[in-house]
Amino acid sequence: MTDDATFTLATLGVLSGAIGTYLLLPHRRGRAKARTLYVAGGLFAALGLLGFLLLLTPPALSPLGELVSGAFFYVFAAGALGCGVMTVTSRNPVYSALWFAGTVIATAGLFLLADAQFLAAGTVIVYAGAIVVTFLFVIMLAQMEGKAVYDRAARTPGRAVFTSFLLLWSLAYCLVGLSGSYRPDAAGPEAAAEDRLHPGRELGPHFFQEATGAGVRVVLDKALRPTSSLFAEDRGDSDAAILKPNVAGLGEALYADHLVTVELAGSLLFAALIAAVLIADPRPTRKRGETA
Amino acid sequence: MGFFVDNIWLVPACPLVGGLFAGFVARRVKIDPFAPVAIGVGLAFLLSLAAYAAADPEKTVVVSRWIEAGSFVVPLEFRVDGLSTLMLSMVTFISFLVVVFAGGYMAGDPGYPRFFAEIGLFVFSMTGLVLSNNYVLTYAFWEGVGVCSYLLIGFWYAKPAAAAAAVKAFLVNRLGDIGFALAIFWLWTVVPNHDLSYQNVLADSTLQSLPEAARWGIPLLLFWAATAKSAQLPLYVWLPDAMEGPTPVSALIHAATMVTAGVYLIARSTPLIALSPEVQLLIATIGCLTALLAALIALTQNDLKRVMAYSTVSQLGYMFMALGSGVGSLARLAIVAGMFHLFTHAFFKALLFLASGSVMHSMGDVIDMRRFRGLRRRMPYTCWTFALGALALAGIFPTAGFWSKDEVLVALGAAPHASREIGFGMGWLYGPLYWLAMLTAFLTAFYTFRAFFMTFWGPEKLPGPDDPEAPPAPVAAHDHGHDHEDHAADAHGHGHHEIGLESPAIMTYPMIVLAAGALLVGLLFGPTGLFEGHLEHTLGFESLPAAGHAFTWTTPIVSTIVALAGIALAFVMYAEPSDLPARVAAAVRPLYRASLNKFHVDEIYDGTVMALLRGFTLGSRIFDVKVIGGLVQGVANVPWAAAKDVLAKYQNGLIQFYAAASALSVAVLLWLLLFT
Amino acid sequence: MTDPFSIDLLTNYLLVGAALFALGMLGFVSRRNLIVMFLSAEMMLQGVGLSLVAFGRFHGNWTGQVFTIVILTVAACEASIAMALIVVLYNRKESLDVTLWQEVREEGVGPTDLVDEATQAAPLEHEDGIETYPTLTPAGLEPAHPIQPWTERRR
Amino acid sequence: MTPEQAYQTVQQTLYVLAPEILLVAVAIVMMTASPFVKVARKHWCALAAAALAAAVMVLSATRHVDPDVYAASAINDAFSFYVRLFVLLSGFIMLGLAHREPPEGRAAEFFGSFLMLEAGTMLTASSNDLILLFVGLELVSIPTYLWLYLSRRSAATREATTKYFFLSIFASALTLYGMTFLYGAAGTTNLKALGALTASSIPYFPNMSLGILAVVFVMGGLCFRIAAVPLHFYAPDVYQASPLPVTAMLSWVPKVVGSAAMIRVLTAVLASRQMGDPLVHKVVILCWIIAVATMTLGNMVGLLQTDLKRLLAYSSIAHAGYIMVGITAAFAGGEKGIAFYHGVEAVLFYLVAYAFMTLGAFGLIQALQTRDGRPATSIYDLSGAGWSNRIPAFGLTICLLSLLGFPPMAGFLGKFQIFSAAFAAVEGPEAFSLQLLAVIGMLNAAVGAFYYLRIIVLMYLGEPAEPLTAVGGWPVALATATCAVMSILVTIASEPISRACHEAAVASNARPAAAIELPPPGTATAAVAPPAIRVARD
Repeated sequence: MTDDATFTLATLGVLSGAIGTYLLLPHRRGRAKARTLYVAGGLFAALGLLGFLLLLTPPALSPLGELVSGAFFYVFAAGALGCGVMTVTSRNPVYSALWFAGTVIATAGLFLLADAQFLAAGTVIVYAGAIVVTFLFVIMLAQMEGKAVYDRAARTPGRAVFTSFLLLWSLAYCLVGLSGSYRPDAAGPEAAAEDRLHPGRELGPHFFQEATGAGVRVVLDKALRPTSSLFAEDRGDSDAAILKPNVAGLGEALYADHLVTVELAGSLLFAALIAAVLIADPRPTRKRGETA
Repeated sequence: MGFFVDNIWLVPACPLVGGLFAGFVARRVKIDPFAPVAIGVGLAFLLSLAAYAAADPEKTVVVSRWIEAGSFVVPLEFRVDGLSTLMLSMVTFISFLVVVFAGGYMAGDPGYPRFFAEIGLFVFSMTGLVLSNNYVLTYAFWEGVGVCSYLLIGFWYAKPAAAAAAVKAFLVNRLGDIGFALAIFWLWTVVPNHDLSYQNVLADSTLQSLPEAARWGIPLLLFWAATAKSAQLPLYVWLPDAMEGPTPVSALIHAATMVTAGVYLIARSTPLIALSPEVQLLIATIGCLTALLAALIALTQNDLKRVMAYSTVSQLGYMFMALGSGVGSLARLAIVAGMFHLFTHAFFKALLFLASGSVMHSMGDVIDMRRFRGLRRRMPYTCWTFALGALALAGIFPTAGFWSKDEVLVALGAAPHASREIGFGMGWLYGPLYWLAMLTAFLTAFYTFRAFFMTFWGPEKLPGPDDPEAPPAPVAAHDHGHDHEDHAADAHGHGHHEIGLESPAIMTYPMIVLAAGALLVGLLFGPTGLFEGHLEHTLGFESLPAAGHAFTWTTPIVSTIVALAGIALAFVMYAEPSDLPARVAAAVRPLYRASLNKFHVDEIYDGTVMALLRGFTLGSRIFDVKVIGGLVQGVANVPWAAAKDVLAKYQNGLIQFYAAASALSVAVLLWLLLFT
Repeated sequence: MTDPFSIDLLTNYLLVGAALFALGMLGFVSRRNLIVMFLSAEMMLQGVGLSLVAFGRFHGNWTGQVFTIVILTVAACEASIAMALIVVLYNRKESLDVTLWQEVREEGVGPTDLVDEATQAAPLEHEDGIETYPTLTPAGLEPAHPIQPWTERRR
Repeated sequence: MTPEQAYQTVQQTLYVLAPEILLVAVAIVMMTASPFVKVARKHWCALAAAALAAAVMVLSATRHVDPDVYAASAINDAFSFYVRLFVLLSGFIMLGLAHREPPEGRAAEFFGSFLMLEAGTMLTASSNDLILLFVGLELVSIPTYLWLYLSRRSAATREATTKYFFLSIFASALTLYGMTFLYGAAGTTNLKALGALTASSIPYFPNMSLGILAVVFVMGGLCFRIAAVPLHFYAPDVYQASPLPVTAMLSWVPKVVGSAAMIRVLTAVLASRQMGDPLVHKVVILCWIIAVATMTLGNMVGLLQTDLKRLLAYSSIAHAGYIMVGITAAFAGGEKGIAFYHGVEAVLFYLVAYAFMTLGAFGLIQALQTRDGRPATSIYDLSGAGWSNRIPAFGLTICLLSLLGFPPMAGFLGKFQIFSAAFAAVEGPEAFSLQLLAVIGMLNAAVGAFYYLRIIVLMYLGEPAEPLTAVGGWPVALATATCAVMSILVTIASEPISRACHEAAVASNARPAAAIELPPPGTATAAVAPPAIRVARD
């Protein structure tokens, strides 16, 4: 795809997505919107989503494995974004929470496709399993009477849509250019630099092997240890990199390279626990008559 | 002698110790707070004399390494050269006399110890400012004197006018400080080794290597700073209001010493300023316009102290005129002229203020000249010392003012020629400035003697409650229901003694000493070359061109005639109140007879010249209040209004609005960075 | 043979991550329900996590995943505090509306006019829109009441 | 790297982080023990102080441990040592101010979370890894929520906690997104390695837009911590609604965390590039805008305030602007690094000065109570205090003069260094914009002087309000006296502090050993220009 076409597509996609989302969002003052508006909004949002998906680079048609994983990528991406839009636009917080669970599950699917199986499971358990469920309880407790006016009214939807889609457009613009900038069609000295970043060669412990200067190599050898690599050291006969077993590799990375971080994250959880308990504690904090 | 010079830090230290002692300890150990400050300042004066004798352009004394932060090194270093010792002696001498005077004047005021503590602090800051050998150190003391001035103007803080005047003075001075700070930063970036000491900045090699923009930019910024501290157009507005402070403060800070700090700064930086004749012309022009404007305003003031305040502004304008005329070969002459006028002005203006204070003291805090008259019999010392001061201010031979004003005018008169020598095209503008300065000299003589005659001449009259000019009802500042001893009344609270007596000896002696100074210092230092000879010992002076100027008779003769004309006119108009012709005739019968047609002349004068003058004065007043005051007020109001009407609106307390505004800003910033 | 995780695939992941981030931001600034706001913030973190995992996979190290796990931990911490806080806030005002918490603000700036909004809000029942298809209606819907439910909820 | 080396690195990292781990451990013990044992508040406070003292000792004992900077996730350079030391010392002052703040039953949690947020601050300063740094940031945030809410439960604190919490998670998300791109650009989270890679001839910010994304989002998130525009909004409301000791903490701890993180994550990583570099150029523009907007907003809205805490909040925003001026100068530093050092050094020095002046000001306001036991809230409460409470008012005057930037107070020297760093940052055509920044800063300082002055004027020249009583006992007196005295001493005895700042600034930019072997810049860099600087697609 040419740059111009990408640009136009990105702009159109983001624009129609913005229009769609705006139409789907609750009214600023909580007025009911006509059904046609919702239909139009849904259409525009779907169009925007479609345009956005077209922006993505399609997978290779062969081998079949890649095609299948590519197809799944589209399914999960569309799912995540669609559920995301619904989370944001639903008038009922219960639905919002459920759609959010959908987003999480779709994201977990994307994690799976990126060879992050443990994280996929972890995300679903933590988010969909714990956070969403508890929040559902809170919503149910808080809103037994049904949808409240503040759920049917959005705060400055126009400005919010403008903000986030301006951001999305800028981001998309940068990120689409990212892939284009690595295309190996450049010549001259830049090609040499680019080669290092060419797909497939920059991976693993040999990531920076073509790096100029021994100094950088020393730095990289220290910074990127074998424990932190996704790939097994031994490539065997094949040229392809072999991934380490997921949980074992991740565990190794967590407890060899990031031990202190993990421990301190644990203390963070403890602090949060105490904070939650104390904030929710209904007892009065001060004896009567005690002053500041 | 060497010991005193090496320990020159004692000069600021003595008043500081005295002030601290007066403020914190004196009451507890039952010592009059006046004593330690007087002793401290007196000691400082004696030490200054020692330093005066040993002035050397290269002599510096490092007291401590004050700031060392990376490449930013500011030692606490003092310079003992001609210029600084001159200022030092003058400052400490005048301060000593004023402290002695204040010992009588302030007696009985509830803030008595505080007053002397603040005076001690002021003398410390001022001597530090004069001595420091570094722009940053100068800046620090510059701020210090600003604070002391603020504290002393607001000394009677219960009086709303005093509090307002104090704030006004501080704000206007802060405005000027920005210019100084900018100049320092600029210098810091351009001088070698980031060394801001005078010997480095003012060295020839540094000056040669300055970038083009800095050659005029830094002098301009320094002058900006000077306009605020030395009350020049457009930042002079604070000085007349500063008269809300006690009279000794007005005499010391707002006439003789602090306000000359700007002049000192410009004189000190002359090698730098001489790089740009355009800035010099600007300095002279601003000085001249200030002098003229202030003199015009002074014509119609009825408040004796305000007359003196405007007169101070006007005379400071004279000094800047002198400094500004130092183009080309005149540089050295100009500094000598400017500093000489500063020097003599300190004597006679301090004298005039003290005399005014004496009058005020005696009249029970009444200072409106329409409410008293003919005091020369009751207050002979005050009268005759005032007369001497007035003569000096008018510039009558052989008083101090004659010699210094003459030098200023000579420098100004020679400036067009000197400009032509260095090929400065706009130099002809100095010609008109010279004649405007002459006009100012006439006005000066006139308003000074108007004040003199209105106060001391004519039939005797004392302020009384049935006076038509008296304020309708006494304003009481006591209505804030508490009786804390530290809160003074609106007038300074010394006991209400009988009105119309001569001041006590502790007040008259300093006036007599100053009067002697006003009479003699010009004669002693001017024609003898002592003054110029002393300034020779100043850093960077030898590199300035010195043109031997031919002595001409024109300027002194013209200026004397002009001044005499002013005095005569004042006499004709004000020596007698028109509603009491008989007594006036008795008092000055020969003169009265000689001008039989006076009534007629008066009418003509009133119809033409005075109307014109009134118009001018009114215009100046309007300019002062509306344009300048409005400008200052406006500048102050813009941020306030912008904050209130625009920025504060966004603090609406709504979390989502905050998040949305932040997100929008981030998105816009990202967009800006990506696509520009 | 090259690694299948190419730069193009990385870009795809990053784009999806960016879209999730932006959508989360949209929800955070436009929805007034405290819980939906929090969920939107978590959606932003989902976008971050997706980008991190993709970058990690692209560069061939675990760091991205480790970072995501730490983010997950922090998200859990935040969730627990948010829950406690929201329950406390609800107990005070009987409402999850974030707009109610704007008592502290600049002097002279008025609050957002809640009454005005409430009167203009659409009635609760029979609203047309995408949510009219059969759904699990929240239990305990009150019958018609002389006090409008949405004003009642503003106690 | 062999497993032995990895093991050794982890061990050394643990040594380096021993003070933090000690603090966290004591905090956990305190919080856990709290429901089971009954100990008086002052004993909990003493325990916290003892933990701080022990941490100081541990910190000095581990001074020599020096793990490999490219492998370890925490380092022990001069920057980390001095910042941590100062944070610990300022912890005593905050403890002194807050010693009576928590209710009896909550003291253990209160002081425990204080220790945690101290540990988080220190962690941020010593971390050499994006992940650890993020944990450090959160280790400050989460106890802060507790602090905001714990000591008093009123509608105001509830609202303040809500505001701070929601905006904080929003800011965290921004920071994280930026960190993602920082990691993605070079494939490592080790900050020194990131710095070395950016400095090297390899175009490791291959696509400049990745760098821009990283900087914009990280900066955006950290602006929340230091209360800079555009994420400053929370500050006035939260300050106003919180109890004074909490406000004092809020005005200082997040500022040092945010500044340390900015230096570690952004300036030190990017400073190896020159001003001519397009990325650095854009980053300087970004910081320039933030600095100007922050200073101007803080000072201008500050003019309107009559509420003391709100006024000091805007003052805090304005000071964040001055810090941003220093950060801008640090970015503009370039390869020669001279201005980088000036910038970072000035920021660090300013933080030291700021700690004393802001903690002192808040502490003294806290110490002055009206007769009905309410702390002074409006500036008019202080009216005439200069005569009725001479000593506290005098101390407050010193702190305010220092905030105002009055020579010879600490604030003056701090501002002077910041502005001179900006003045000297670069040469050539770009110098103008930075000098303009310094000029705008000075104008701002002049405007800002007014509202500090207003308090001083009121205290000395105002009609006396109802008399105030000084409360708080010796800890508050000692803490505030230290602040006031140090506000002057920092200038007079500036030498040790500025030497420490200088060492820290140099250390923060040091990329030892391996990076030395790099080919000289100019040879390879010129040949291998970043291939993908495609900002505009034309």
